[in-house]
Amino acid sequence: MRKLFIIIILAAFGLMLYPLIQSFSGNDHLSELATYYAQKENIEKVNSVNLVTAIVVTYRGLDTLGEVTILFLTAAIIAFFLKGPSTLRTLRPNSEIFITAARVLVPIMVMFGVYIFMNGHLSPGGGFQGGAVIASAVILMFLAFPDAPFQHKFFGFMESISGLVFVGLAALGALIGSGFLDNTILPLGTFGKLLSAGAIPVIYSFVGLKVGAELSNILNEFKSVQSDK
Amino acid sequence: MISPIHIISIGLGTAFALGFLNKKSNGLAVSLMLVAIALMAAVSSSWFIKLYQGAEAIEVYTAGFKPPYSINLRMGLNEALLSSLINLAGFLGGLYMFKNLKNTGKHAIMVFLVFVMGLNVIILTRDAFNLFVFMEVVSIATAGLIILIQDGKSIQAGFKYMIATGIIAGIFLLGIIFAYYFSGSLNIDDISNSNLLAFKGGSVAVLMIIVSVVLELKPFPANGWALDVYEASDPGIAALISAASATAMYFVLFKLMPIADLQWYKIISTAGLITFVGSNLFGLKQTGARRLLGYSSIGQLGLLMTILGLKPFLGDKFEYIAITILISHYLAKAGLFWIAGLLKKDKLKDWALLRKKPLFLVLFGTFVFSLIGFPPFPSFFGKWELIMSLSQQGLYFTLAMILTGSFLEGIYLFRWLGYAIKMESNESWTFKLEWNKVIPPVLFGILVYLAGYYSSTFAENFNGLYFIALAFILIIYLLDFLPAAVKNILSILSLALVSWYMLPGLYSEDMLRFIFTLIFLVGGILTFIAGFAYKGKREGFYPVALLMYAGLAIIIRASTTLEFFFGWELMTAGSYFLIIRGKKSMAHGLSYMLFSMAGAYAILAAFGLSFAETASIQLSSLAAVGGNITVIFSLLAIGFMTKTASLGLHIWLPGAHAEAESDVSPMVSAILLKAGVFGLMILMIAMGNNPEATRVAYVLGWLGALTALVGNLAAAFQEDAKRLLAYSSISQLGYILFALAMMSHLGWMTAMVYSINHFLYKSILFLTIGAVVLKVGTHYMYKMGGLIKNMPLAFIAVLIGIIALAGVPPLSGFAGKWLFYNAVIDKHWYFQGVIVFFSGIIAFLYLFKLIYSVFLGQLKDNLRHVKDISIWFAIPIYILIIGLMIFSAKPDLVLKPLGEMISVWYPNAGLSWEGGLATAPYGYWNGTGVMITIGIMFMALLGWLLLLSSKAVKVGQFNIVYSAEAPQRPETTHVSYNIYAGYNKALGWMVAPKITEFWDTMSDWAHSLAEYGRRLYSGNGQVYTTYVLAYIIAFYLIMIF
Amino acid sequence: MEYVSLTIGFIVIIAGLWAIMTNRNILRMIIGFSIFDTGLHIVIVSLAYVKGGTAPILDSAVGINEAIDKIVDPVPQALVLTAIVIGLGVTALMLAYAMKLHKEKKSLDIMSFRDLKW
Amino acid sequence: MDFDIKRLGFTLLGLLIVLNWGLLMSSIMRKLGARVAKRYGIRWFQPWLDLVKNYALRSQISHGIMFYLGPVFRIGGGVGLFLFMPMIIGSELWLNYSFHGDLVLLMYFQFFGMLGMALGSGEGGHPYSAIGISRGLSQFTTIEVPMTLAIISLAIQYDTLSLIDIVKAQQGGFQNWTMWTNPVATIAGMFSLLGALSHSPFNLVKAPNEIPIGPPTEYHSTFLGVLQTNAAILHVVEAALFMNLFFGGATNWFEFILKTFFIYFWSVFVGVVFPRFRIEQSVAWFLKIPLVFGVLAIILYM
Amino acid sequence: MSETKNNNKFENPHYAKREVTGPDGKQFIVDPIKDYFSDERPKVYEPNSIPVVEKFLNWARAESLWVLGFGTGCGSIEIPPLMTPRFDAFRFGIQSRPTPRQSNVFIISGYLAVKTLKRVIRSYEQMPSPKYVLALGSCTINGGMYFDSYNTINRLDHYIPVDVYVAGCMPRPEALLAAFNRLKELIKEGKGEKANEYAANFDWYKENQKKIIKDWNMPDYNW
Repeated sequence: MRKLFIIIILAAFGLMLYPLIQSFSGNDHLSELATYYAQKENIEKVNSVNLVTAIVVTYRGLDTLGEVTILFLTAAIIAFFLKGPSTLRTLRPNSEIFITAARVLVPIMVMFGVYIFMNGHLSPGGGFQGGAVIASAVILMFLAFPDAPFQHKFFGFMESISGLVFVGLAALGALIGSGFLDNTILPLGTFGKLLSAGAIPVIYSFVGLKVGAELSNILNEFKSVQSDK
Repeated sequence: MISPIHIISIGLGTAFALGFLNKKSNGLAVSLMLVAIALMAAVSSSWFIKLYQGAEAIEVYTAGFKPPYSINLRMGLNEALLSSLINLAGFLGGLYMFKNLKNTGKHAIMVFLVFVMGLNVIILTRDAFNLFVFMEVVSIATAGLIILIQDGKSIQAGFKYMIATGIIAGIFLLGIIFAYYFSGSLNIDDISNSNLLAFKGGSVAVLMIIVSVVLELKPFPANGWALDVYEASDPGIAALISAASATAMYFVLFKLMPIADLQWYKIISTAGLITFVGSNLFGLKQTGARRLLGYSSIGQLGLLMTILGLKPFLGDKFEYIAITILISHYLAKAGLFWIAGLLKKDKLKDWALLRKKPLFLVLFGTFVFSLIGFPPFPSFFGKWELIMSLSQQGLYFTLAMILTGSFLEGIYLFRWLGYAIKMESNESWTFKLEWNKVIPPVLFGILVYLAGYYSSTFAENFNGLYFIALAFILIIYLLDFLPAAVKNILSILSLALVSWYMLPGLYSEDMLRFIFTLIFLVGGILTFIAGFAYKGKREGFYPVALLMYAGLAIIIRASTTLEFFFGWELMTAGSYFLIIRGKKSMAHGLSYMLFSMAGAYAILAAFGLSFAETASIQLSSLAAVGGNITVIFSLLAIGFMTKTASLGLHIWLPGAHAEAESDVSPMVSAILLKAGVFGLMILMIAMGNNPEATRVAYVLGWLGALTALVGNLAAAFQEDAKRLLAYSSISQLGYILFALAMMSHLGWMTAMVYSINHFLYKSILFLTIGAVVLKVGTHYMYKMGGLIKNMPLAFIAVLIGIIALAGVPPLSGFAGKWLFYNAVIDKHWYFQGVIVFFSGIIAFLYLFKLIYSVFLGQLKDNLRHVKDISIWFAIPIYILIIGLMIFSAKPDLVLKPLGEMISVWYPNAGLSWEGGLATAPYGYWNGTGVMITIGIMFMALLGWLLLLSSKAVKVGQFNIVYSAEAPQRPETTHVSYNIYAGYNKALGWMVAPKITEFWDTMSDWAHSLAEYGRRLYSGNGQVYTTYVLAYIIAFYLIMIF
Repeated sequence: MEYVSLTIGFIVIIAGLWAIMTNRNILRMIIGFSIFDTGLHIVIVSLAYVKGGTAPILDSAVGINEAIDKIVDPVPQALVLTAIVIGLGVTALMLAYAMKLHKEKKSLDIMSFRDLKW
Repeated sequence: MDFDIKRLGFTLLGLLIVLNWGLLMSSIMRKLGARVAKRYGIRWFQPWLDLVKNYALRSQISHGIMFYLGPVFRIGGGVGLFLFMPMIIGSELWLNYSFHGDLVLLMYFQFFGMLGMALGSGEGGHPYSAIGISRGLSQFTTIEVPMTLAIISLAIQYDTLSLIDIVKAQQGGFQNWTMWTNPVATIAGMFSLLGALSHSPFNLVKAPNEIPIGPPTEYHSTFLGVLQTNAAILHVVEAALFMNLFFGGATNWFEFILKTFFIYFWSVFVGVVFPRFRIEQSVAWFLKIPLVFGVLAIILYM
Repeated sequence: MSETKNNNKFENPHYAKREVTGPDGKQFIVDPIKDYFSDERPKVYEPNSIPVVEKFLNWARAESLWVLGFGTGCGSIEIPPLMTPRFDAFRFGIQSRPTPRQSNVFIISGYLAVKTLKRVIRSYEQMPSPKYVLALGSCTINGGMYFDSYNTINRLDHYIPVDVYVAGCMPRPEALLAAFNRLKELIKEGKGEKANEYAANFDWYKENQKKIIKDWNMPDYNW
């Protein structure tokens, strides 16, 4: 009975979505907004090769700030939410192959993550992606070395400092630039080079660090709900 | 000026920086958070001040690009106001939860800070996607704050909240992205400019955006999750969610509404109405404070939603209405949640504990009254404007539903207030007060008064002087620690001062108002004199009594319907508190309040309708009403008749008057009821002799007659002396209603004479009986008896009172009867007249019972040594008796000016005077002559009897012939209980409590409806998601049809 | 092509909702949410597609001057990035909730958590 | 008000006549009753003897001030009613003090004595008194309803509430009496009279065999004398009221005596024939048949 | 009185002293006999000082004898016929009254049990003065056939003063009428002053009364 009701509701929901498909006609050209972003003179104002990054960090930088905040919030909430005595569990010892592979892979993954966020304005990727890769390195660590100590303070510090730098740079834009999150507070550099696009790579790097730290923290909190001892 | 964008930098920067702190410095962390929020508040409020002084709204562009290319924030007057409010709530909320946050640690502090910051951005941002992001920020922060107390219930509530808002957010995102697709921009202004509604897909996108914001406002019935959140989260958090989040979300809806069209406004207003009525209905069955507050919050949001939906109809009034009601809700709800947190008791009935901290009881009352829209709170003025505008637009259904919803809300809130004031509480447990938890509610309590005053300055033709009276009452309240006598003197002086200012002017200008002022204020002074009999502090009595008198004075002074209504509501509030002071008057106070509220709403609606027709709120403009005259006058009559307790609307009165304190009973009976009479007179003057109005008056006439009959019959069967007098009041007011409804010179004359007389003798009787009750400690007449020997003063007072009341010549009551006959025959209302006459004779039954059972018959064992009534009661009683005697001996002193006054409206068929001899169209009467004749005769006969039997032996109470036996006990010899059994057998069916049963049934139905309805909220989070989705579908269906 | 992806996006959304509303197991509900989010993301990306367009990254394939004609809409791509992260955050928090709820009643059935009602 | 010694003199004389006529009338009525029972009955002067004896009794007790005042109120009611009642039409002086008030005053002044008596006997503290009073008041409420209807009907008919004017309008032959011009109202009024004089079947108030003897149980000697005096006056005055209302009033004392006798006789006549009603029965009865006549009286003249 | 009789088994508990609490919380003693009854003693009332007036009043008293309708014994069956057409006592100004307050004549109709005596005394004392007693039948004179009964009295005039005795067992109504006539004569002669006699010899009567009535339980004089 309930399921029938749900089916009816979902069917109605589907019907509701139908006009959206009906009115959808595909795009032959960019929208007005995108056209603006893709215009040469405007690209040069930001000087970022990756237009998505330009949008994410500059044009819609406030969204990104919110996004970072959400991760930050999640980490904070989980931190105090999952606090408390951990329950015991027993683990099989990890296989030698796994441990060895992790030893090899973790530094590479971290480096790869750093690469991704540092080149966010040049190639696909950016702070979030890089941060996620770093966090996957951390999770690999957790799996391979369950007993290894987690550097709480370090990650917390990283998180805070990168957040502060982000906000600081953003506020700096409002103070000395033409607006909050203005990337022109740093020299725009040469189009297509690593040190270009003004503050974008800096901001994105710190976003990457922050995301990496936050995700690691979250993972750690989940992990520490159970312990081996 | 600091750019508003720095609200974000301050908030986030501090939040991020808090991560540096270690565990030990949690206190520092909270302080930092408070500093940050204070800074945010400083920024927003400085903008508010600047903008209020007339500066232009500013736009903040991020990244240095103009919108829509980048995200822009707007700081306008509204934004500045709302973000200031949010920051204020955030600051005080943070302060309130200081310890809580400190114990949970820096992470919680961060979350709290980000929550406040996120709300600010929600207010400021003009970008749809940014809005989405920060709504998510806020909703995640909320999910985090809910579990701050970490008990099972809050975790469940949080999870339900997450899944519901998860789906809502998804739909919102879908709407935004399609809006972007169709309009090519994410800026809200651009989206509203591109005509999305022109095609189906666009409409669906708009639907998705609007409906998800609506869902964030917790519309009925897709709001089960929200209720759980209110119930389970920490009260401090619930306060923020209710005050700050709701404010922000409301503004979001306001911001987004331009993308929709008129049809959407209508849908929103309907959704709001359903929410308002539905959730207030379900609130009826709640027993837990916080869940109740949840229902109330949701109801208020529904009301706000309705107002938003009515924006196209309200025109430029919209902002005033919305802001006043929003602010009332904001202050009151936050305050209530905070108090709930202080008390730590969730059961409504446990709130009696609050009595131990009178300050909080006052705050609680303040918040409740401000929620319901009583003066002087902002929502009063908001609701007033709302009703005026609605009726101007002809939106009668909406008007009716809004009043219904408010009424339902009133039921549970006042019941709750009643519990707090009166419920038995035998717990020794008291609650601790910490300064940080006291400041926020106190501050909000003060703010709500200030906001009320400020709102009033916007109201047209509203005399701000009235607030001086309120300020004086406040001072009296602050002096509550003084002994009662001092406060009594102050109160008397204040009334005397007001009388001194009001009376002389009125005497020459307006006799009608003069007389009522005399009754209200001089009566007030006299009843206050009786207050000297009370020892101790009498906490809380004087402010509320003065509040009632202030209301009465304002009613007299009022020249506009707004002022009148203002005074009316003040009086209602004051008298409510007076009534509920009685020992067992919790239920009676509630029913009084409910009838009064319903009556007030009827009056409000009528004023609205009249305003719609005449476009004027002058009281005199009522006379110009033409079209809806029957409806308007009926509504007004019903409204006023709730105060005069006419048949059907009377059930509150007996209990309320009977259980009230001894000097309160005359206040509420002899004085307060006259307010209804005054209202009726204003109404009738306005009605004139319009044929439509005459029809209403005809019905009123019958109603008055039946009220008189039933009231008197019921009084005859009472065993409780004060209840008897209360029923007597009902019937006396029935006479007055009848006489007024005659709408003729003599009829009005009768009504005025009755009003004056009723004031005199009912004051005398209630004061005396009250004083006697104080002495003998029971209300029940059969437990008294034979008190004449102990209380001669009281006996004489009652004797004179009942002779006057019965209308036996030569006392003044006869004046009313005589006029009444002439008026009835003149008006040709014979049958009604006979009913009234019949009831007049029935009065003898209860009057005899009153005086006999109390003062005559057998004196009881335990009352052998009682003393006469307190001198402080005797003074006003005998002053009144002197007044009564003067009126009796020289009725022309009063009747002549009355006749002149009434000639203004009804010039014909008055009395003609020849010395003391009055000649009416049918009869003649010389009050003075009768008095003298009877006086001489009586003295002669008394002398004769004295001559014959002066040597009679005084005997004891058992020296009676008792069939050759002697009585054994006074209790078994005193015939009093159910003394009119035979009469009851014959006519008792007329007073079977059918009307009470009727209202009880109504109440049962409402509660059963609420009981069954609220099962909708099954507690299953999954089901709630179904509701959410179904709600969206319902919107869609409404949209396409 | 874009129709297909849009429709698939919608279907995934509905599938996600179905999962949320019919599975009483909380973990399955959370998975439902992920599916629902994924559907949203697919829809967003489908809307960004411009016929014959390529990624909005200016490199040798797409010059700075011809960007307007050759790239797909970068805005939804930026938005979807944000949406994904938000989804991640919500999912993480929900999982934390799930753990706590399980700890409380040793059950993951949503029907066991009905202490608050009416 | 100017003091008028002549008027006072005539009024007192009138009072004396009324008192003696009242006593005589009661003895005649009792004698008639006795003759119906085939007894010789009391001597015609017995009421005077009883009165003198009661005044002459030596010992009195008093239950208190109100007990004392009760009879004063009671007789005040009777005498007052007399004072405000025009006795003999045609003579200015026999109109007593009726220029002070009209019919309404008379109707309400009836309560004066009742109330006083109720209070007085109430203070006596005797349960029977209270029971009697409760019955009396109960019955009285409904007795007055047909009476009021009749009076209103008359007021409509004669367009006045002044008793003098009503009587004057009936002058000029007995065909002008209200009895003929408004028979329905007369019937209603006469039903009401039955109750007002509280003879059987409406004598449950005193109910000698049940609650001996109702309100005056505790009254004796002088007090009882006063009450008896009042009863004599009151019966005549009540009858005079009905005479004035329905039977053309009186232009001289002979007419007065004749008419009041027959009016009083009506209630005695009914009383001899019918047994006693219980209180709820009498209350209900007055709200049935007399009420219908009263309503009819108004409808006919509306 | 009641203080000494506290242990009396005839004590009426309702007249025992009791402690009650007033509405103001104070406790006090209520002594019903003292508090609820007048303790005044009867008075001797002087006749009117003007003989003519007194004569006139006596005539009125004699011609208006109101009888208390209280049947104390079997003889009361003879009283109702008095009012029937056959005897028609109304002729003589005799009528029956239900309350002692309004009666002048007390007919003690036959044997008097001690229990009834108490009621008789009370009723007699409640009658206003001047009052008269007719004692009916031989039982009131010497106890009659109950002369040795344990609970009837033998001589009525030890307890209340008697104006006229009517002998016989039982006397017929005619005898009663004759007694009334005799009483009238006595009154007219100014000899109907037995009430004053009772007041004057009050102590003696009380002593007699209390000697025989064990459960006295009432004030000395019942006003």
